Amino acid sequence: MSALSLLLSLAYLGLAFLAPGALANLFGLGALAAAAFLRLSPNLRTLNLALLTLAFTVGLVRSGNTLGLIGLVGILVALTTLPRVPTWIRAALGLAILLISVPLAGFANTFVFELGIQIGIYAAMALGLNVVVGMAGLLDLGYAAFFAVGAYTWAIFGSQQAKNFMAGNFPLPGEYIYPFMLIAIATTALTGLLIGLPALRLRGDYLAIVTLGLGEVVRILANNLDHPINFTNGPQGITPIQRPPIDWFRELMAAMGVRLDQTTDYQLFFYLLVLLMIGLVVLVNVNLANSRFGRAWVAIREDEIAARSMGIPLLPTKLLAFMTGAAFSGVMGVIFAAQRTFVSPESFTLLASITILGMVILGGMGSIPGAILGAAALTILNLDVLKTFSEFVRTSLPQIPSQVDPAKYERLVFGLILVLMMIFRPEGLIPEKRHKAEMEEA
Amino acid sequence: MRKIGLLVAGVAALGMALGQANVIKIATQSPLSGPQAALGEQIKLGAELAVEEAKAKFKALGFDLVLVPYDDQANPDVGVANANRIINDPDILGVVGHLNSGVAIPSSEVYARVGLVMVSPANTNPRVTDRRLPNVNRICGRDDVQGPVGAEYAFNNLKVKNVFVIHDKTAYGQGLAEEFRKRLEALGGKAVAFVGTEEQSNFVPIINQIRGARPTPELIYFGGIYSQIGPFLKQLRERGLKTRLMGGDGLDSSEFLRLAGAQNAAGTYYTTVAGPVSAFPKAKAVAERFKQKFGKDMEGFGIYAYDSANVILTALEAAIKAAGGKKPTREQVAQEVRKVKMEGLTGAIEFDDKGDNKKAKYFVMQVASTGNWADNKLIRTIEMAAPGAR
Amino acid sequence: MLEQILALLPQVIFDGFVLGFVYAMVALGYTMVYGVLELINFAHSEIFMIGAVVGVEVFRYLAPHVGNGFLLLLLALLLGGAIAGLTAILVERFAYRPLRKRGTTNRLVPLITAIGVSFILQDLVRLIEGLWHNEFFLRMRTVEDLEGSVSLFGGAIFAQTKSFVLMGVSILMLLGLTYLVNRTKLGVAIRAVAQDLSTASLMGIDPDRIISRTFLIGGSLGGVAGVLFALQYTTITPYVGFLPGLKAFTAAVLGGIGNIPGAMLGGLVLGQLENFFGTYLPILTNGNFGTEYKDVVAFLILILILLLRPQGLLGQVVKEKV
Amino acid sequence: MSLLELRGVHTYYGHIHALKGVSLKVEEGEIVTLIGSNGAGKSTTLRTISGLVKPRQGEVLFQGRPIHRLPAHQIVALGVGHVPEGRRIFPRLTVEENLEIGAYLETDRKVVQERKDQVFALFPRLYERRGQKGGTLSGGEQQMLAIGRALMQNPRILLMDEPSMGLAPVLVDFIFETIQKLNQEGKTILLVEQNARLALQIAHRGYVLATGEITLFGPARELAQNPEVQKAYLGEG
Repeated sequence: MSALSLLLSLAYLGLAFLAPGALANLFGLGALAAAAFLRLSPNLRTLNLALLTLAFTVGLVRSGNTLGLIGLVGILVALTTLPRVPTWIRAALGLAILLISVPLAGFANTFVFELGIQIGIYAAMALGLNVVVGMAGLLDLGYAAFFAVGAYTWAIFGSQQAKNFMAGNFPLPGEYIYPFMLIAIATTALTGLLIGLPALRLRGDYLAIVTLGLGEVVRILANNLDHPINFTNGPQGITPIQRPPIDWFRELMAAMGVRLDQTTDYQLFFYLLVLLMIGLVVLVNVNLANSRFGRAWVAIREDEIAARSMGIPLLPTKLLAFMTGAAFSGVMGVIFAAQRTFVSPESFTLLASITILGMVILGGMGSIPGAILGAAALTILNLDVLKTFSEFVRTSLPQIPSQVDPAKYERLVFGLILVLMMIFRPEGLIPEKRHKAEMEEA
Repeated sequence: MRKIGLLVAGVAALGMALGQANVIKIATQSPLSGPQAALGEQIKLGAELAVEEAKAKFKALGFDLVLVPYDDQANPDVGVANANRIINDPDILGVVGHLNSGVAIPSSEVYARVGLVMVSPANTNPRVTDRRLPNVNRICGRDDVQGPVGAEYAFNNLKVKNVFVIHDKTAYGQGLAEEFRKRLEALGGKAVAFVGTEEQSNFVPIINQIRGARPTPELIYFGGIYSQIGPFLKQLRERGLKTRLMGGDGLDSSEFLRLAGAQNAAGTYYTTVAGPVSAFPKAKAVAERFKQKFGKDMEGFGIYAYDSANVILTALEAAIKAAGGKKPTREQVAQEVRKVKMEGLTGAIEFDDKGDNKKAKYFVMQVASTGNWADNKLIRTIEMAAPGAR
Repeated sequence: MLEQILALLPQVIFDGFVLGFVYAMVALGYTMVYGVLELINFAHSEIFMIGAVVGVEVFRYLAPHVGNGFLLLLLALLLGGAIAGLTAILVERFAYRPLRKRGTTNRLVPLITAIGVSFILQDLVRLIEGLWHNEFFLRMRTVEDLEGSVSLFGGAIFAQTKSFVLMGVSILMLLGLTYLVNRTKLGVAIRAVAQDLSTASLMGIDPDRIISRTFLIGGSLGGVAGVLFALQYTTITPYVGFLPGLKAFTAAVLGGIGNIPGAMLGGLVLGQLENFFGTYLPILTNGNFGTEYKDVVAFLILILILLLRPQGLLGQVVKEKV
Repeated sequence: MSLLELRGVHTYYGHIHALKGVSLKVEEGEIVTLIGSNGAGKSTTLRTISGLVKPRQGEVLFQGRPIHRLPAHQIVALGVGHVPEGRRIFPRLTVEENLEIGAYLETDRKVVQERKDQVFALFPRLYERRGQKGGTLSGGEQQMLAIGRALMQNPRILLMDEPSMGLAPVLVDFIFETIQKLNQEGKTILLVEQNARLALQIAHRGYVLATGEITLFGPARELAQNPEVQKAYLGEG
């Protein structure tokens, strides 16, 4: 077994050098599965994972085939979940993947950056929703509304848009984006308060429907507040939106010997920014989970009546969870607006809310690594796998009717994920420890 | 272990399609699924026909020409995500698309990062070219002409003063409706209402507003897509309102007949930037090939997509020659596109410094009562230069 | 302004009833399932959609063979109700029952499942219709018998035959359901299961069977509503269920969820509100806020009512189960 | 063959081991009482018999036939009537509907009417209240309704869970008289009671349950004399 697994990894490394591409990367995924699931000694497994990290990086750089990115995500998952891997190895390999492998791959194929950024944005939002749904057990079906509020907060002031309703010199210069991240925390938390104050008084499943409705209301407002006063520019959306100036970043990178061009500079910058944000968000999340509030949330999730009798004030505690989750998504909204330089109401539909919920569910409610994995899996599935598959079908099998085109059926895929997860693995792919115990009990 | 084997085998087929040398790809982006698929598919098929017909020529130059269609689902998020994929396929040297301005505007920013050229057969929103991106071009007209053309026809020829204006709350529909209203009011007419709606099925509230509007509207103008206007018109007529209807190029699909009912649709006026086959004598032969190949009638956007693809192909040819027979860079192709002077099916194509066609055509049409979209009456053709950027 | 409003009012109220009866019938499906399982059956909006699709297909295929429009509609209603009801049973059997058997206490689990089922059904129907007719928009075939129209009260109301049919069928269905729930053994059993599932099983009632029947009844009502909706508004898509479904659920909550007369009342109220604000918002706000805000108003009213009267219009205060 | 027999029944609620090998027998025509303190597993025993919870181990025999794998509604059909703890009246059904739902499995309307008449004869109060919603009844009336509802099934054995709980002394006496009367008319009864003194007075035999195990059993009169029972359950000594 050990020999076989090692052999597979080495073989993939060879393939990645000599014949990089989709096939080689598929082989690599097989090798990764072997390294993860076969019975191996801890040392050998660690060695194997390190080898595979190298191999996937090589494969990505040489071919730009994004299946390699799935491999890297897989290694990250293996690093977080497999037992008996030394902590420093986990940290070192993890950082190597995030800070070296992915950027290298990004230079070969900037779509990797795009995927990385989108994964990051969604992961941070999934972590936010995780506080609301996973920790506090409040089903929020209008989460994308907060994302919208965050995105519009910067979009309006980081573009000409604000001129429509106030005097001043707009767009604000790009560096204002940093204070605006803080402002977005405030505006989204305020929105969370406004939505939560009525909604959170309601019984559990009313909350779901009310948040769903209010999520729609926010989208409708974004779509219609171009009249009588033009706040959002309505369906036309807002563009161009200022990005932060990154001359310092270019110089820094140049000093480190990294040469950036027009297509990669902002991509790398936003990728690193998003990584940083995730780091912060995880930090906040972990601290919250272990704090007084975290325990109160879990208590409410488990038994509202008991929690109340223990003296936990329900509404304020729930509101806090709601606003915390909202704030996460608000910050990411700012980054989203700047990275895309365009926002329009169509990005904030119910489907977006459900997608983020799907990420939390897939990963495991309440689980921090779970939320990140869920975000990575669904984003890659949505942006890459389904589309690649569709392209393949359209170009190679044109006799298949276009009605069956896989990219059209993302809802079907989400639906299946939700239903199958609920029936067969309700605790998610990487269950939260507390949750796991309960599920076993039941 | 079996799982691993399945995984490897199952996805292995994927790899086969990727990675061939000396390939040049032209991408299309348009909605191939969902509400607006009928229009989007015309764009894809029009481009496909042009690419098919040019294959032999490019083979002689040493390149395999391939069309890669993308489905933007009429959604800017999907369009941008696709655009990010497109720019990373180095073989793609040109994009024909999109249908919706709301999708084209953010997606073209992505193409602009790598200088990938986009030639649009259908995006009429002024901002598409007014941003002066060097890679963005269109051969069709603009809403700030199309809307006024409709308004002038309504005011001067139909002698209409009071118009009930509706739009679909999209970048395209609302933009068009606003241009229409502006010109109408400048001419001395009146928009008795200016209503946006995302509603897809129940148009009763709006119909009641029309019924109650004072002064009584003599015309309804709907800036939107056939998928919404069709059912709206059907419900309007069922409720006994005979007010005439006018729309823009979003209505220009035979699907409109099916959804509104041929009888109800008959007599509807619409302006379009992509004229019918009957407007272009040269298009007749192409339309026959189209019908033969795809089993469908070629409609306006099919013709314009055919021309758009040919603009790119012409520029490609020039760029290949300039590069000494090698594969040109995307910038080179984009530069050549701006230099193109050709006679397409739709007439002379030549771009100004913003990427607008120097002389775009606008058509006023009326839906025929025969139940056949191709029979629609071409009332007038207007050729006009794009207005200067604001 | 008042004059403008009054001139249209009879028409707006009439149209509000047409829409309201659709909501009422769909709301019943939500409220019955909620009564029995305390589950928001998100997939019910897709059951409604399936009814509408079946209606379109029946008209498409049988209109050339069945001369009489009313007979045709009857067939469509029967088939639409049956297939929708059957789908509802299947959904319950394969998605919700496994969860119940596992004894999950987490209420999010069935709710999320329901959302998933809803998405699956939407895309399955889309796939089927795509392959079958290559259509995304399905248009109800026009049948002469149902298209007639009359002017009532000196032209104050313009009404179509099919609107009357819609209201007539709805009223019949609502009366039938009221009878079934209040006067039949099945009805008593459904109420018993809704009030106390485990004690009901001590009476010899098989709860699974009753739950299945509940889904069948609610689903059939939803399916019938779907057929009538397609007939009235002529064009549908695989995603057509979402908004009416959401509003029907709102109606059920408005009336007091779990409460059958409440759902009917809630549906009618919501239909009126939506049509009223849809028509009059531009007039009321001097053109500043238009028709597009009609759903916003509907939701805000829902929230307001839930805050002031959490049990809904006709609901009873129920102590939370401990 | 006993009418009802439990053999080594183990029942769990999640991780909680509620019954640890309970064995007991009820013969045709007996009143058997099950006494014990709160949380001893008395209700769980009844719930296990009627199928509301499934034993993890052991078996339940009714007329010699294993029934522990059957769902509750099928066990009812065999003739096991259960008057649940806390009455569990359907609050929004009328008294009459509550009774009719008791006879859910009986399809002959005439038989249903006859049984209803019998119940009304037994509890005239219910007849007076027949159109009222179950939730509006007083505690005693609800208890009558719960018993009447179970009688509507015409069960071979009646499982009664704390019929005296929360009732005024007069009513308690009335309920116990009714139980005796039913027994004299031929009903077999398994009675769970907190009020051990009263229960042992009317029962033929008794079992003492403590933390999920049977600790003592025997004729009711002997149990009532047992010093341990007296100390623990009769408040004497």
